[in-house]
Amino acid sequence: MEALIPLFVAIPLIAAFLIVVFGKLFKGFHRFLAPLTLLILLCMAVFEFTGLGENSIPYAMGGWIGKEGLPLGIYLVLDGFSVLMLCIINLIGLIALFYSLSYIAKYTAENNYYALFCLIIAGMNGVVLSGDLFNLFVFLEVSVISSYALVAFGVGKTELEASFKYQVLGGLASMLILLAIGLIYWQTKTLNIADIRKVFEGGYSASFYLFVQVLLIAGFGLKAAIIPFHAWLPDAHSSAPSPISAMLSGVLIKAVGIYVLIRLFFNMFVFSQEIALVLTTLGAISMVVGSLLAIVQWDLKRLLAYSSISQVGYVVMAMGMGILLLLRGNNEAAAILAIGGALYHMINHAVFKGLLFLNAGSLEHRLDTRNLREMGGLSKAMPITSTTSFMASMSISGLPPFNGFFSKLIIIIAAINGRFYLLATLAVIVSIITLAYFLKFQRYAFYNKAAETATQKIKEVPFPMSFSMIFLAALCLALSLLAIPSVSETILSPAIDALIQPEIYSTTILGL
Amino acid sequence: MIVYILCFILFLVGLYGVITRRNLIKIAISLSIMEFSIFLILVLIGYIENGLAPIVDASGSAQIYVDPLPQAMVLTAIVIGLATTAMLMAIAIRLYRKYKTFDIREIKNLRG
Amino acid sequence: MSTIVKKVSQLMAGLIFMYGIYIILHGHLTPGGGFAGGAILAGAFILLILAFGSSALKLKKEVSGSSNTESLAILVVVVLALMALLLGSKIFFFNYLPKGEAGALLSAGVIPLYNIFIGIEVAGAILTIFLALVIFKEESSK
Amino acid sequence: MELSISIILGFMIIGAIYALHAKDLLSAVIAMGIVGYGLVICFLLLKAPDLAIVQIVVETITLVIMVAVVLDSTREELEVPFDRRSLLNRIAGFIIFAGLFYFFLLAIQSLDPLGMHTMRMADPYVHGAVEHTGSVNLVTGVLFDFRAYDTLGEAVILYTAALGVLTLLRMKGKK
Repeated sequence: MEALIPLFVAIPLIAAFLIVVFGKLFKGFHRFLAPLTLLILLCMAVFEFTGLGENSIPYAMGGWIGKEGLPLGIYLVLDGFSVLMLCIINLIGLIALFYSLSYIAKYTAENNYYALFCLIIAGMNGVVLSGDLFNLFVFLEVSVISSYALVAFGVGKTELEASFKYQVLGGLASMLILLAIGLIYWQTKTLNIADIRKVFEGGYSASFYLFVQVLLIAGFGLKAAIIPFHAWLPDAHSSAPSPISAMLSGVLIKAVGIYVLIRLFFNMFVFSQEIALVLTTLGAISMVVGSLLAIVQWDLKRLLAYSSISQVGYVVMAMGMGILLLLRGNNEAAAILAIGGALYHMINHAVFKGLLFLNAGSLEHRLDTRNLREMGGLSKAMPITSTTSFMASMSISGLPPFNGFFSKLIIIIAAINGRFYLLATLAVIVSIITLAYFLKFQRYAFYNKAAETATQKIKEVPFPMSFSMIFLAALCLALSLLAIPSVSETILSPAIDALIQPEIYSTTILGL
Repeated sequence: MIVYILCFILFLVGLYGVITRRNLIKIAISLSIMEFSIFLILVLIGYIENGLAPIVDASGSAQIYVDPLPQAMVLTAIVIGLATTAMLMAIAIRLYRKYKTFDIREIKNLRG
Repeated sequence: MSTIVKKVSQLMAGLIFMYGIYIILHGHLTPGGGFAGGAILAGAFILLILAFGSSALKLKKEVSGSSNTESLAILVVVVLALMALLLGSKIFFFNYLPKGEAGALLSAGVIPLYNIFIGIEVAGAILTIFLALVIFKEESSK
Repeated sequence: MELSISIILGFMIIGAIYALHAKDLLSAVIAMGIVGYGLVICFLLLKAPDLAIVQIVVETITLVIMVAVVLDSTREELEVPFDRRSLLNRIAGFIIFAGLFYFFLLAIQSLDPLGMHTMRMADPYVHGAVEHTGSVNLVTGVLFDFRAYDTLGEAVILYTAALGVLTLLRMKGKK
């Protein structure tokens, strides 16, 4: 059980190295090895998930077990929240990789693509598992540096420009994070997340605490593209190859941005009112502004990218609300509802945004354009793409019976229960705006009178691509089941418990 | 404390460069400068008055050594910095071949 | 470049190369280690390439060689780290070799092995980056 | 100690400002070298010889790469026009920087002054570390034994960068 934990990082690394060496010698080696790796990882993640339950398992790297409650080496921690993230990362990764099998065939240097894909997965798994602040930073860099290269994989003008912008802002974010880590080490003399919390519980100076938290919010906010730190996202996510867009929007901004923010603010810092307010406000602003910016886009993938900003805003806002409610102390049920809604929406967003980007990729694959004005009348020519994208659009705009409806509903109910009436109204309004711009996408791409393009010649995409889309669309329906209390009890509750009871997290590490 | 303040000034100089410069190479330089200032802050944190460099001498007598952990962190960060700079340079030279300039105002999507 | 430059850099590259190997092997005894030594090794190669120059075709062979070398070296590092996990101690990155006498060249368990392979990896990676830039410049200016 | 490092830092700041404002890109790159090599001297003064070696080598290689990129390009930088918008930007920037600086000052008030560092997590990395790891060089002991997992990540980052550069610099993107 715990011996599997380091393999989540080691296996994709080994696969990447093997692909670089042998990919040139044996044709088709990488097309076989990379999906196999992801499949193994997914099976391992599901196995860990079923066996874990409410526990949290620490793993001491190198066998360095601390003495007297002081950690010594690097700890990896597998708890309800991280195992949930592992499942999402490897699932979406597997689907995107399967989709790539035919999508990437038009590019050169395919084996580099698969190697970088394995590295990005290794980096994200490392981030999610890490229980050590600096180690988290190192693996974050692994995943973002490979994503810089993957964004510019097509080496055209727009890709290179987007990648440059992404690199500069990503580099800035890394510097802010590194500075914050340095300051935290200066104050607490330790890097272990649980141990840092122990030191902070013993007291801290308010100005230092606030400064570090602001640095971390700015740093990880840049990685997660919360407004006002979003400048790079529309470019990077729209110009990357579509499976990579699905990876970036679906899981990367969550694994290196939202996950880390949540982990640090719930399990490392002691809650503070100011920061919870800042998070809630930033989330609400991203939610509204992102959707308003999305509605005016004519480039399909830019529209999807802005909608990612908006949907991530929901998650951040619900998390901030959860902290505020926990601090208030008199309404824990609403707090649990808010946090659960945030996690649920995060999973849902990974699935339907991944699906939408894959749809956009199919359209681009057949039409060679991303401009909505140049599409039209494709519902007959590409039935699978059309149906799946309809399901994803309805899901993201929050129509029943799709999963997006339930997660948004939970967030709104939590807001009303917690007496955040303004936020609840905003969430409803943004949901309607979302519906508006996805109807625009549906109408212009599939149901409009055929534009200049001769639609007869356009065929449905090949099997790997259509299969991935169908799978994710089915998942969109299946995830609605999470709204049933007994199902969410087994799947979401361990993650929520891991967050709202930081003592569990601390004692399993420090009590060794 | 004065050294930490000077380090932070160096950090701000780098930040100023990233925000105001309009040249790909200069933006990369500014990022490197920010990195350098953080390296120095980290090593300063680990310094101990009258401490020795963290290499145990053969006699093995008990002595004060400076903190090796920030040094290990900085070593890691230096290599990360090299990786970032290399990637930035690769993109910069590629963009230069396309546009014959390093200036981001001449490059379509990078304005502002 | 002129003959003098070529001769001198040939001599210097040998010395730098020896120094890099020394730094790597003594990583656990003196300042330095895999990273510093590997970068020095790459420096020696870069000096030779700068002095002698080379055609893009020849450099392309070298770049695939250096890329393969670094992949294999880092693969060995991971395998060394996994060894303990597979051998039954269930610990990743366990220092399983005998520690020896502190201060001797052959001591500190697996640390010298890690140093050597990390050194090769770093040298290969830096050389790959440099060669890729040079090849790109030559090919795109045609 | 504090004084000598402050003086070197002063030179580094001047070098950095010059690097940002130099008209010629080559001199900007060289001025960045001043900052990097100044850092090497600081590392030596602060008893970090490992870092000094790595930094001097890495800085040299970075300079070689940067000079190689800059050499056969136009080195002139276009003038930044000065209008009302840029004036407003400057004022806003100045306020943000002053605020950041002020908060940094407030934040570090309560922290240990230079040289008064105590160890919590790092204590076992020094005391008794030689018996545990067998490495006389404590930094190597931390890098390759106590925190070897970090080092693996670091090597992977360099590997990723090399792979990324190879990917970015191929001549044709699509078949």
